[in-house]
Amino acid sequence: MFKFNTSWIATPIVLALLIGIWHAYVTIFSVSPFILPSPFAVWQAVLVLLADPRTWQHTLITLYEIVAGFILAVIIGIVFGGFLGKIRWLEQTLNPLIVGLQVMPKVALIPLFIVWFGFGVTSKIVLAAVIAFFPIMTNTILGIKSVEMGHRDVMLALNASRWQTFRDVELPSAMPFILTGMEVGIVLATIGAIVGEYLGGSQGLGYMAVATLNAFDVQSMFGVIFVLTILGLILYFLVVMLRRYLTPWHAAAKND
Amino acid sequence: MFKFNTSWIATPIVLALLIGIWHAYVTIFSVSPFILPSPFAVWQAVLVLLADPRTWQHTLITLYEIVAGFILAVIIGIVFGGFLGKIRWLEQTLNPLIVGLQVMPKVALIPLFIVWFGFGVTSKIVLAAVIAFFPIMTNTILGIKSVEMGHRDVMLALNASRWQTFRDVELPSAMPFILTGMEVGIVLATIGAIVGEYLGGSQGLGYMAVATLNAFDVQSMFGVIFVLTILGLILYFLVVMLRRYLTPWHAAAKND
Amino acid sequence: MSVTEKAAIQTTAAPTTGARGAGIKLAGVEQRYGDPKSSVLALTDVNLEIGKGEFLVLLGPSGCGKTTLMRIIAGLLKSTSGKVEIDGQPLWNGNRRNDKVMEELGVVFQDANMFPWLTIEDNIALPLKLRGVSKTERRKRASELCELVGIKGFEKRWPRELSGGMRQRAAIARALSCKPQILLMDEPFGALDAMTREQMNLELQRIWMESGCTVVLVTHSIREAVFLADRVLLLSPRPGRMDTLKTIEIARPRSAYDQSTPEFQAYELELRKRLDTFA
Amino acid sequence: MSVTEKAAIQTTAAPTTGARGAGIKLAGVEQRYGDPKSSVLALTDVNLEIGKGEFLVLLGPSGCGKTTLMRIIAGLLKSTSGKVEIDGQPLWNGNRRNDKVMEELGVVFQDANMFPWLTIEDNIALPLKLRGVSKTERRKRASELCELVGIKGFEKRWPRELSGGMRQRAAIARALSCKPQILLMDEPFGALDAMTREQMNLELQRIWMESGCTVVLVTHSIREAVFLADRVLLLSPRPGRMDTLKTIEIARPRSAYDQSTPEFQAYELELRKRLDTFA
Amino acid sequence: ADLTKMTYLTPFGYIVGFSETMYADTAGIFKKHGLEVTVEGGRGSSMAVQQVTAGNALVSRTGGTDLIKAYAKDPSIVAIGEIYQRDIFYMISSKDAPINKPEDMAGKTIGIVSAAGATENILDMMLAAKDVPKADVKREVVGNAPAAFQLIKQGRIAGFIATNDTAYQLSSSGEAVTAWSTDDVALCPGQVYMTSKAQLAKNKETIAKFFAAVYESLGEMINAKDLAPVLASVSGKYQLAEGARPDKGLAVLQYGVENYKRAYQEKLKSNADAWKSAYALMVKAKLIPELADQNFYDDSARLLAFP
Ligand SMILES: Nc1ncnc2c1ncn2[C@@H]1O[C@H](COP(=O)(O)OP(=O)(O)OP(=O)(O)O)[C@@H](O)[C@H]1O
Ligand SMILES: Nc1ncnc2c1ncn2[C@@H]1O[C@H](COP(=O)(O)OP(=O)(O)OP(=O)(O)O)[C@@H](O)[C@H]1O
Ligand SMILES: [Mg+2]
Ligand SMILES: [Mg+2]
Repeated sequence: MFKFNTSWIATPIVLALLIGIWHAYVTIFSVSPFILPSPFAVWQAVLVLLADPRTWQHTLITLYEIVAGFILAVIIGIVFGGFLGKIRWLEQTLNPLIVGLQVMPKVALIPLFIVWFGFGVTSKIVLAAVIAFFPIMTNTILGIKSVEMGHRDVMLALNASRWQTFRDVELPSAMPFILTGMEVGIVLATIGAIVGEYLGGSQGLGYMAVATLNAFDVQSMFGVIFVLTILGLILYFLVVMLRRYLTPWHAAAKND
Repeated sequence: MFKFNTSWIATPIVLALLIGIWHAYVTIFSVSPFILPSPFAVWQAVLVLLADPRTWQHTLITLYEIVAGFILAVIIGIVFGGFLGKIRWLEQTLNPLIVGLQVMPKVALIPLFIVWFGFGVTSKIVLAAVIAFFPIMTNTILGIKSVEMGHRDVMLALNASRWQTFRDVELPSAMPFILTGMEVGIVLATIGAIVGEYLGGSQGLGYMAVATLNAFDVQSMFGVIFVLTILGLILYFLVVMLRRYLTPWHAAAKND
Repeated sequence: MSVTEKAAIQTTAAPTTGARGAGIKLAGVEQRYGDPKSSVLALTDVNLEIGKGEFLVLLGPSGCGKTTLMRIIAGLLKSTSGKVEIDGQPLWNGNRRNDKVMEELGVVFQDANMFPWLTIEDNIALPLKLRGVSKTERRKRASELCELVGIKGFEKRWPRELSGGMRQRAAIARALSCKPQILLMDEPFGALDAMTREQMNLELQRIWMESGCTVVLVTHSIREAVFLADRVLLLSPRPGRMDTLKTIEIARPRSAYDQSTPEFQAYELELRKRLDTFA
Repeated sequence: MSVTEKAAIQTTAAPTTGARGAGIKLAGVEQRYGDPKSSVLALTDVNLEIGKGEFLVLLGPSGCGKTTLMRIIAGLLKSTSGKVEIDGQPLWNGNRRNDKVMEELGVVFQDANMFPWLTIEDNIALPLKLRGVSKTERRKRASELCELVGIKGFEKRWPRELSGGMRQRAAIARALSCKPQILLMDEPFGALDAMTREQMNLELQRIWMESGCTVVLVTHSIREAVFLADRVLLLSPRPGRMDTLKTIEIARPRSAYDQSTPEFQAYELELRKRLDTFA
Repeated sequence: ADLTKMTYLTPFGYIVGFSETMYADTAGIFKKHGLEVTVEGGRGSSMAVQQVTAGNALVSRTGGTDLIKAYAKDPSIVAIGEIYQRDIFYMISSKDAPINKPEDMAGKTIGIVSAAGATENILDMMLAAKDVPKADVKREVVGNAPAAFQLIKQGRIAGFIATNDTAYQLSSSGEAVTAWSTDDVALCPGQVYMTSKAQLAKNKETIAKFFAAVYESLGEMINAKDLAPVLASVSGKYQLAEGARPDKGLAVLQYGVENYKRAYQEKLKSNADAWKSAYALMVKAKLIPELADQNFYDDSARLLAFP
């Protein structure tokens, strides 16, 4: 990913193309700046934002919420996935509840979250964790179920304890799966934190996005969204890089 | 999943327990019904909703949006995942853009979506598809990369075309992975459709949820959310059932 | 042979070549696969005592249930009926395996089953890790074992960097790492070349004689069976039954030259003839 | 032998037992693994002509590069240097494989590589499916092939329901399904029991003689090599080089009894001696 | 002396329109009155009602019609003083096809800010006031943004109801808009302070101190010759949504201070006529049932502050 390769050239080209289309669309149809500002206006807004130290404060808060929520989701996801992957009746018992929690529109819970966790970062961390946890858990379960029979046999023959089997076989076997879940998870944690900020509190980039929208400053809003997207991308690629370090032996890691 | 087993007893028990805790919490702390109505009040609201034919109309619309968005996401996710899993430079080129699209808070795009696709179902279908597509694509790529080397060798030796290799080896190999992505995807499609309804238009359960909330009819809102959650659960378990039919040979399918 | 000798089998006292190894006792072992209604009988009526320190070889046509029997002895499969005792202790208490008994087993499978995320060294030392042996000690033992099985210098490699035969040798090293009392091997040398295979046979004989452990080995090679075995158990095809139990009375240690003795040839021919009748 | 005969090897005209099979020509083939800096030389200086319809057996110690050479001939690996020609046509045009040449190859791997999502029948008929043969025709052919390799009755099973040996037989059936001009087999019988193995050897000889295809087979068994081969190529260990190329002049068809002739024994001994010097 | 801690929740984030409390905080007026106020940014009426009843916030601010509607569900909340005495909503349409009165809306689609929210209520009340059947007007959620004007141009809607800010934004960006206050048709209490009855009983003195401070803050803003220092003080602590504008929101503040004048003169007094009118229209529009208990507002804390 970070070696020099064609994508270093191709991605910017595709990007430039898309920005070109955007610009042309705005110009040709003379789209109102209240709906879609031109790329240049957005870029201007980004520069203004980056020059403002408060943007950085908000960014740090959002970053903290995402990372904390994500780490929580990873820990809880692997622990739950580990148990549910091994204990079939527990999976079947809790699965509908977990899926229900996942499907349920969290907006309803925000007032409760605020009552429980306050207006600050905690409610957003919880929201990020709740949303990000699901794919990590699902993939952990899949990973554990996909352990090769031969590998299971070896551990059985060695009379390994459940914990040893988990640590030495199931977890590493499931690692490529878990990492894929984490790749989806970090994206969802980002969405979770932002939605949380959208719906309550007065800190973070998500709040900035609503605030600028409410001030009808659409180009600043797109600027905030740009910053958010970059933040999300950086986090995502950090998780992707983890793959190389955690599964150097896996084909999917080699091919990256 | 649909054989008689312990989970048919255990799940209701856990559920009853949770409802008990909810009721106790509401009663003991005398929580305002504006924040969290009692389970009985919510049940009452559900009954009222179910008796109203308009609820069913809204439900059908939401269902249509979710299913259409999900199907779109599955098709696009598998096609993209198929190409990106096989063509390394393309993956590297488009990946940052796709991740960016995923991380980007879609709320900003809703006004645009409405301008482009109108108030109706189309904008929600697009939103559902955009959100659900990502985990399906990611898992398709992982699945294709996880194809056994020996299996690749067989197809190579048979001088199979790229399409044949995809159809006969990569797709079936990746199927357990894709199904896991679809399990996450249907949940996200549900969220996408609902968020879309929340933010624009005047149809669907998501619209009902905001409308009841704005009318301070919190117990009806929880009722709507209950209906939504049940809808989401049904869809999710339909996707889970697909696993049996599509991968009868896979260990994870057998264990279900 | 066979049918007439069968009666004698049960009573034949197991020879006690070694001293330390544990004995195995199988009584009325039967294995069915599949759900009760449409089940397939894979193995039936296995009654066998394997002496402490004995070297028993399982021989038989493909699909006769050798792997199945091996898995039953290894505690990987609870036979649908019958009893297994190791060293006088039942292997199963109801549905729980007897942990103490399991400690004494080392198993080599038909596939190498190396863990791709561990280096060869760590793969070999895994059983030691599970028993809480320190890292330095594990390293030391792994490198000794690599030398023993002839893959010295590959300690730090990933399994995918080794050829199939080398991986199988690593699997043998792994099974030996805990100095098991009972070594169960399911066609361990199937993936090795002829030369290494002969070497490994000699090596195995030496290890077995030194350690005095009990060995049960599955093979397709009649020559290998005669060369290694105290007794050879021939299984008949589906459902697998004990067909012939032949004691090989060639003095130990046996060398490669013993293979050309008429005595050796006679054993080989006898077994081959019996095998041929299954066709 | 070997060193002195080596010069003669290049000029030895390949015998032309069959008529229809395609010939293979290797010139200066060399294979390095790993990135350019720290690469390992696995195989070097392979110059060989395999005649149309010839039966060539590759023999050599573990890790000497037999699989590597096989993969090069099968077009699965582009050798780091050297040329491969099939029937006068280069296998590679730059970095593209020559499709027409590939059509003539059938490959059996060391592992069965059955696709777990296809029944045995569908696994065997897969090559036919890729060539657009109709479903009924495929079914028919698959059932014939199952009978040929001795797994009749298992057509509708999943691969996981078969024993290792049965899966390998299915793999052979798969490779035969397209009636290839060149059959490449990497230790195809390693997982079979002795008896089936001998049967399969006879079967393979018959199929080969009937079809007149060219066969390249990797084995660990010297006996198998001598029994099947027109010529045996012995590879020396790392880096793999052509050590000995021995023509086996025993009349066809060969029967199991031929194995006990002094002539057969002499070939076997000669190869074994040479192999032993590699230790 | 020990400061009394309390939380105030704004209707929606930190915008210039809510600067009376933010300025009272940054100018140290709350402290002068013995209060330590945390000003949290809210997200609309439902959050205001929810957090006030939960006791997370002592006081919040919401629209009068919202309060009546919530009161109809659960009379545990109460208005305690008015801050804007006119409703802040405007009916916006294009000059080319203007909507000048409720009758013009019949058979058209009208944009609203949120489903069943304040704007939809006001729409219904306006229609009820002129006896236009509810069903004759289709509505779509378009949000509170000038962007909705684009939908008028596209012909997707005929007009929309939004806040005065939106109207101001559109006209100042040169769009050909027709905009009029909904109060002209449906008189309602504008923005009111509210709390729960339980908290009012328990913390009346704290609320009185809060009112006194807000009153002082309003006075300072209204009497200031130059509002720039006021804005600078507020935006020193609170990142105002309008802060990204070239004038940092000064024009919005100048415009907003006008709205404060009546509340300042009447010391946040509730306007009984507006409450009566709003209640009658809401009943007529079938937004609420007829209520026996119509004690929507309670001026006791205000009277304690301004005897
Ligand atoms: N898990 C299973 N489910 C159903 N049938 C099975 C299973 N495992 C083995 N069998 C059947 O049981 C019989 C014995 O199988 P087993 O693997 O023990 O044979 P084997 O002697 O080891 O064969 P090989 O020499 O080919 O490895 C075979 O007929 C096989 O088809
Ligand atoms: N992908 C690879 N990367 C690096 N080294 C490899 C790779 N494949 C094979 N080798 C090395 O090349 C050499 C030849 O390997 P190859 O698999 O061809 O041997 P072989 O003769 O088939 O052995 P065996 O009889 O054990 O199957 C070995 O030393 C092996 O370690
Ligand atoms: Mg077996
Ligand atoms: Mg090999």
